[in-house]
Amino acid sequence: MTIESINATGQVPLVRAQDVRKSFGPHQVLKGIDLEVSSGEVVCLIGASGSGKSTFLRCVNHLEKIDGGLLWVEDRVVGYRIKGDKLHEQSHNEICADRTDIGMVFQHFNLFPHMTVLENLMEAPLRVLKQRKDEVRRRALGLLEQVGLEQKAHAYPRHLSGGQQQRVAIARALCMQPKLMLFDEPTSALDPELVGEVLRVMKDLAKSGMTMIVVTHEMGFARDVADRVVFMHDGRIIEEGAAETVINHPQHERTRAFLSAVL
Amino acid sequence: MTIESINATGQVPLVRAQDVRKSFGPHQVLKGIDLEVSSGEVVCLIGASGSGKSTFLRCVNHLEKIDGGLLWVEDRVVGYRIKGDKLHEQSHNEICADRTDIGMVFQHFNLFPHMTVLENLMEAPLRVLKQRKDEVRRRALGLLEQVGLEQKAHAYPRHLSGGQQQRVAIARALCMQPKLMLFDEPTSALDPELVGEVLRVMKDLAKSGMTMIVVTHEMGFARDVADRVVFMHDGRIIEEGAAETVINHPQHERTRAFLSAVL
Amino acid sequence: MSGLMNPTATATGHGRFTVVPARHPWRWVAGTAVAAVVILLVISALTNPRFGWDKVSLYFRDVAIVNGIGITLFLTVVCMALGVGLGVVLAVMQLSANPVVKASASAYVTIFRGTPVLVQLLFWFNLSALYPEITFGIPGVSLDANQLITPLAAAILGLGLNEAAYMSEIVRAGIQSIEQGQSEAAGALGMSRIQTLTRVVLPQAMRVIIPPTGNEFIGMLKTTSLVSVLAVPELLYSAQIIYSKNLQVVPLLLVASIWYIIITTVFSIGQGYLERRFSRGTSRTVPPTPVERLRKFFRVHSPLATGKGNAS
Amino acid sequence: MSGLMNPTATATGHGRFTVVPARHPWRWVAGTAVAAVVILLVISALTNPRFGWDKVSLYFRDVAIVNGIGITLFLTVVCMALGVGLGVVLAVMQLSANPVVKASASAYVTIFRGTPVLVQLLFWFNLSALYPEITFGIPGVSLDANQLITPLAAAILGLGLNEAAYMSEIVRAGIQSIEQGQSEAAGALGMSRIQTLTRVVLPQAMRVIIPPTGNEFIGMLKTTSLVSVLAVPELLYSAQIIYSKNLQVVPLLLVASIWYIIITTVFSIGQGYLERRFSRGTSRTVPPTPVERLRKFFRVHSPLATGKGNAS
Amino acid sequence: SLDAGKESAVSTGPQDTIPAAAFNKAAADLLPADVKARGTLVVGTDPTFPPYEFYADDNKTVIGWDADFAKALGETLGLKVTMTPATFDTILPGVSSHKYDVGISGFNVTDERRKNADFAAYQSSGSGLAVKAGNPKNLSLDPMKLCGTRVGGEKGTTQGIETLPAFSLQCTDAGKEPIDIQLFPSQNEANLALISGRVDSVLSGLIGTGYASKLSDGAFELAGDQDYDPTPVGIALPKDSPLTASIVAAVKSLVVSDTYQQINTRYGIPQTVTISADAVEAGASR
Ligand SMILES: Nc1ncnc2c1ncn2[C@@H]1O[C@H](COP(=O)(O)OP(=O)(O)OP(=O)(O)O)[C@@H](O)[C@H]1O
Ligand SMILES: Nc1ncnc2c1ncn2[C@@H]1O[C@H](COP(=O)(O)OP(=O)(O)OP(=O)(O)O)[C@@H](O)[C@H]1O
Ligand SMILES: [Mg+2]
Ligand SMILES: [Mg+2]
Repeated sequence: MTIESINATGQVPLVRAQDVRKSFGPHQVLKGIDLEVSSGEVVCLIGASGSGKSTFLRCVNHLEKIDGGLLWVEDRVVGYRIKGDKLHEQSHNEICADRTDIGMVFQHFNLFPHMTVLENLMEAPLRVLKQRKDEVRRRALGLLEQVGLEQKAHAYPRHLSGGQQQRVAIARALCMQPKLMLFDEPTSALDPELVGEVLRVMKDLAKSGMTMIVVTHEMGFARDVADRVVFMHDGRIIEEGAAETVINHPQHERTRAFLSAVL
Repeated sequence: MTIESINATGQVPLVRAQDVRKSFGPHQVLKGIDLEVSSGEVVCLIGASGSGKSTFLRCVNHLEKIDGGLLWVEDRVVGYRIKGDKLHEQSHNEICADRTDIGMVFQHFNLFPHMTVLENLMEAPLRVLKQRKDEVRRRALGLLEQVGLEQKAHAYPRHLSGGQQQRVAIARALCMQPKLMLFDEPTSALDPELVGEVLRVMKDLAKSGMTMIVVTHEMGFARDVADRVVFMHDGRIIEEGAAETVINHPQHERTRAFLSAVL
Repeated sequence: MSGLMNPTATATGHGRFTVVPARHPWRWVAGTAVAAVVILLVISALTNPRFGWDKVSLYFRDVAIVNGIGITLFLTVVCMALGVGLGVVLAVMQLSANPVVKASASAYVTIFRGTPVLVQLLFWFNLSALYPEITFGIPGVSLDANQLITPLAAAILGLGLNEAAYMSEIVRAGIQSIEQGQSEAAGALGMSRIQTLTRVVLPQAMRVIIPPTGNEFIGMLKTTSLVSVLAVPELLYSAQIIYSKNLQVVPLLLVASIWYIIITTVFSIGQGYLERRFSRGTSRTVPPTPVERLRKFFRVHSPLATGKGNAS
Repeated sequence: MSGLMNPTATATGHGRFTVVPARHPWRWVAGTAVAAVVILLVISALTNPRFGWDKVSLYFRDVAIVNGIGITLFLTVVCMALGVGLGVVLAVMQLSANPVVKASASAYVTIFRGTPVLVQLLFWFNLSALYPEITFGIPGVSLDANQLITPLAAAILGLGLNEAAYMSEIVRAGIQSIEQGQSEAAGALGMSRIQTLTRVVLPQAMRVIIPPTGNEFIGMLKTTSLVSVLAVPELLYSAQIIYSKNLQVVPLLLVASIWYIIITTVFSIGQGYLERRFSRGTSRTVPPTPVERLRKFFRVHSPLATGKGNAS
Repeated sequence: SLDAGKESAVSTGPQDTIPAAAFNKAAADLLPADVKARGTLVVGTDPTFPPYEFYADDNKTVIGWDADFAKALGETLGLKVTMTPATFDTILPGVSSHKYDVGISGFNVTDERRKNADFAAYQSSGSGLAVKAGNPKNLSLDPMKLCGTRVGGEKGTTQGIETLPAFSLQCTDAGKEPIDIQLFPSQNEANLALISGRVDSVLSGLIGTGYASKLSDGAFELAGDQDYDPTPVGIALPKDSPLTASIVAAVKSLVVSDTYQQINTRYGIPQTVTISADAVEAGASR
């Protein structure tokens, strides 16, 4: 398959990773990841700590620069402009522009503590996309209502519970109207009681047709929502398939060991 | 019952709370807690966020000063010296001396980041109890072996996983040879895979006969290890009893709602 | 158990017991001793004729002194503005990826932080002694350094460029104190490096930047007195000129000192409010005033009993 | 798909594609411009006879200059030691529960930070003009202020006590930067307040305290030149004394400046290692050198790609 | 000496070329008992004022006209003399607080100063105007010629605080531009400002200015040789001090001695500044 053929086919996968490799110094964290995520699909990435799940997610968003292989998001190669058979490294501005299509939610929320909830949501659409203020405001308030936090629009993040903060973080990412959402263990920093409210928001989002890659330990969520579950081990994908299959009938011994610890 | 009668009875409860009250400003967080914990008993404190579990635990250790009621640990009233029917507030040094009998493990470990694991363990026995260095060192190394971290004695906390850090925190508290151990959600900041190793250490500790009060959301642990489960709601104990009974057959509607959310 | 529970005990009672608050005799001994010493010193200063308090009140609003205050304030504000602005640029340059840019910023900081500000002031003021004509190497261009750099400009250049070197270190520490997650989140939202810096990192770094900057500001207030070598009469030098005439050294130094204390105090209060402003959203409740914040840490009875973060 | 995957591609290849690194033309233009300006300035300074480089080398190791360096270093070290020690005490006092103790510390900071250090130096030096005899109010005791306070003692008192006021603010900020959990954990282990402070809080606060203290130290190096009013000939004053005799102003100021830069640089390197020492255990890997740490933040291609904390 | 060539302009040969002054018993007898018993005279001086007083190459020993004169004064009174460095501003307060017994630092005797101290005059010298080499603006000590120009002075000198404001007043009275007076903390900054063209001229003590212009490598020079408005230069003493009588007596015998002349010769000081014995006390009580 060539670049041209990818552009030609109607059903282009939204994300396509080909032999993606990434090292930190001498330590190779991703040892060749091949993965395709179609538009509208929800993929759950599971695996033990240190298996490279976060690193892969960060590569998709170019928060890490890959050392080998190629990564497409839509018809763009992440981090490069293609001219003939040359890959020109993107400038910082181009990288930023590409990121606006991808929403990311972090384990520790990373809300901006000095801004109110509403300001958190409006910041990037106003400054990066340069959209009109009233329009952004309307959209932001709508999103807050969707995640059930319309009353907290003027609160500071510190005054919210962890679950509320994470819902704000999701709304903030959505306010950029991304085509793809990346979630990196969105519930693992939460008290067990608060996990449910965040998962509910994510479930709604999946139902609305958003393409999502979710790193998670919540097998219940994976079972209910994921179209596909991908199991990573030591920088490689060693099992993938329908959620039901992978979770209930894992083939690989590593997967089995992992699931028995987590479930 | 009077002070004298308490001292007279052979089987003194190790911890006894009587109508313990505590407010933060206008907000009354503990609204009259009555609880007895016998020597060797393991009590699990469960309840929704904000119900006052942490606050009660902190009162036992005099990290918070209670506003009303009385709290005994062994035959001492926490925070006071008794002379006749007068309660003399303790000096800071007396409070510190009393605390050496009580070990406390926090949700966020709170290891001293600038000291190695071994230094973390040895600091208080050397400086507070003024014990001999070689003796403390031998005990510390023994404890590290017990929690399975003898190789990490010279590592800094940051280089350990969360589970390892929490095990160090437990060993640090034990190195003071306390009579009572308080645990405040010791596993809730951990990745699910790491929870097991910490619970295992706590289980061993319970088996060895240590008196423990454990705030936790891990119902499996409560069921297996706790002699008694206490359910708190809004600053009051509204249900307590054998673990099996409270968890499987909760009487109170609040308990039932809580358990269905957590289990 | 009901024997213990006094039926009339209120919610804040302790059963049949009466509470005797802890006494802190040493604390009071120490406190009284310090207070006594302070009072004695104040009395001895007020009653000592050698302090010349009548002269102090005479010169307190002397026109030369008031003009000096104006110059001091003007120089302080302008030089701090220059120092902060350039300091931010230098801090960012020092954190830059470009080795040339980075080395230049480091060299700047080394040289300007390394040489006495007095020397720098003399350098700018007497630039024409070194370069009678500034040609920039371009034929036809020939500028007179003395016209280019007025005494006030020399003062601003000397103090401001020097301050920038110190401020850059402060700003750098501030930027580095903000956890990576913040700029990651901003980056993930597509914000550029400049936007990340100005909208996300710096506003948060202000909390760390403001207190040492307060020190710098107050230091600058006093450092302006060095511009006396440029014959610019700010507050202290004005006082010195007067006492060199009338030899009322002590009263005039007192006048200057009192003015400095007044300015410093006013500024410190402003700083407190600024700190409050930038601590917005960092604490769970309404940000406390500076005084409240201090009080929180080492409290009398429950030193460790503030409900920050970990207690939840 | 195999068409894309070049079979000979190495683990770091990108299939059939050749990677063209990003060019940063503006970065290089800016860099070259800065470098050009610096080189031009250096050349013009080196070739300008008015800088008197021959005189510079002549006086560089003049015995008076070297003695001056000794006094500068001695005063800086002693006064900083006094300032840091007293500053810690004042910081703790300001955080104390005792209102008298707290107010005294605040008053101290206000007065000593608020008045020019020059005035304080003159005050100590001329104490006998204000109090010819020091009696402490005790009959029979009568000390001569001039014998009690030598010029060097006045210098140390003046600079050290002033520095303490500034240091106390720095130490206070450092103490407050350590999260409550640490002192709670120490308290729960039965450690007293002093132990908590000295063993747990301060060692961690050092990371926040050292950088601004470095600024203070370097500032103090230069502030010692104020003791010239007490006729104590430190480095800068020694140079001034020499040029007041021979009018070689520029070369002698250059000599002093070069020495200050040397001392500052040596000290900065030491500070870097101290910072490394106290960052022990705060990062996941071996603590980086100061240079490495800077580099991390704003990296060329992946500005946000440092694996600190949140990535785990 | 590192700068032997230049300093030879004002010979500062070995100390012992100046013959010791004769002991004056009458004057010594007037000394207060405590000073006599102590055997030393503590002199406050600002050694940044060549040729009156400046540091030797060791930056410790105070040398210069005043140092030699103080030594001679000591010999006259049978006392050892300690020259204690200080800044000019702090000497008079130091004398009143008995930090120093006397101040010898080229003090012009002014009315304001005499409110705070007594003086024993030993010289009478006026002001000199230093201008850029060649005197391009053709300035001189005629106030009318200075109108509208920038004149530098030193903070605390009579020239800075009395002469220049008076000149400026004459200018404005005559309907001319006032003088732009710029006062620097010390002579060095004033001289530097002259070299760099920040000021057109510097007005200060004739002897110091003359000495500096000789050292300036031709960068500036004295405008003419006038000794403008000579005023007494004296030893500062605490007001109504028991020491005054003996110091005055000693200076009276010194100013007519050979030692006095030799010190003047050594520093190239013109004869015009010498005073008669009568003027010693006159300087004090004028
Ligand atoms: N120092 C404090 N100051 C003010 N309010 C506090 C403080 N500490 C706790 N609180 C409040 O007291 C209530 C009970 O807190 P506590 O931490 O005891 O609850 P918890 O049962 O441990 O809940 P969680 O599961 O969230 O830890 C909460 O509403 C909390 O906000
Ligand atoms: N910036 C970095 N520098 C060095 N090593 C890193 C960096 N980021 C990640 N690593 C290492 O790469 C490995 C994989 O990390 P990654 O965060 O991708 O794992 P993960 O699967 O997300 O695990 P977890 O469940 O703990 O989040 C780990 O060993 C980690 O220490
Ligand atoms: Mg991860
Ligand atoms: Mg809690």
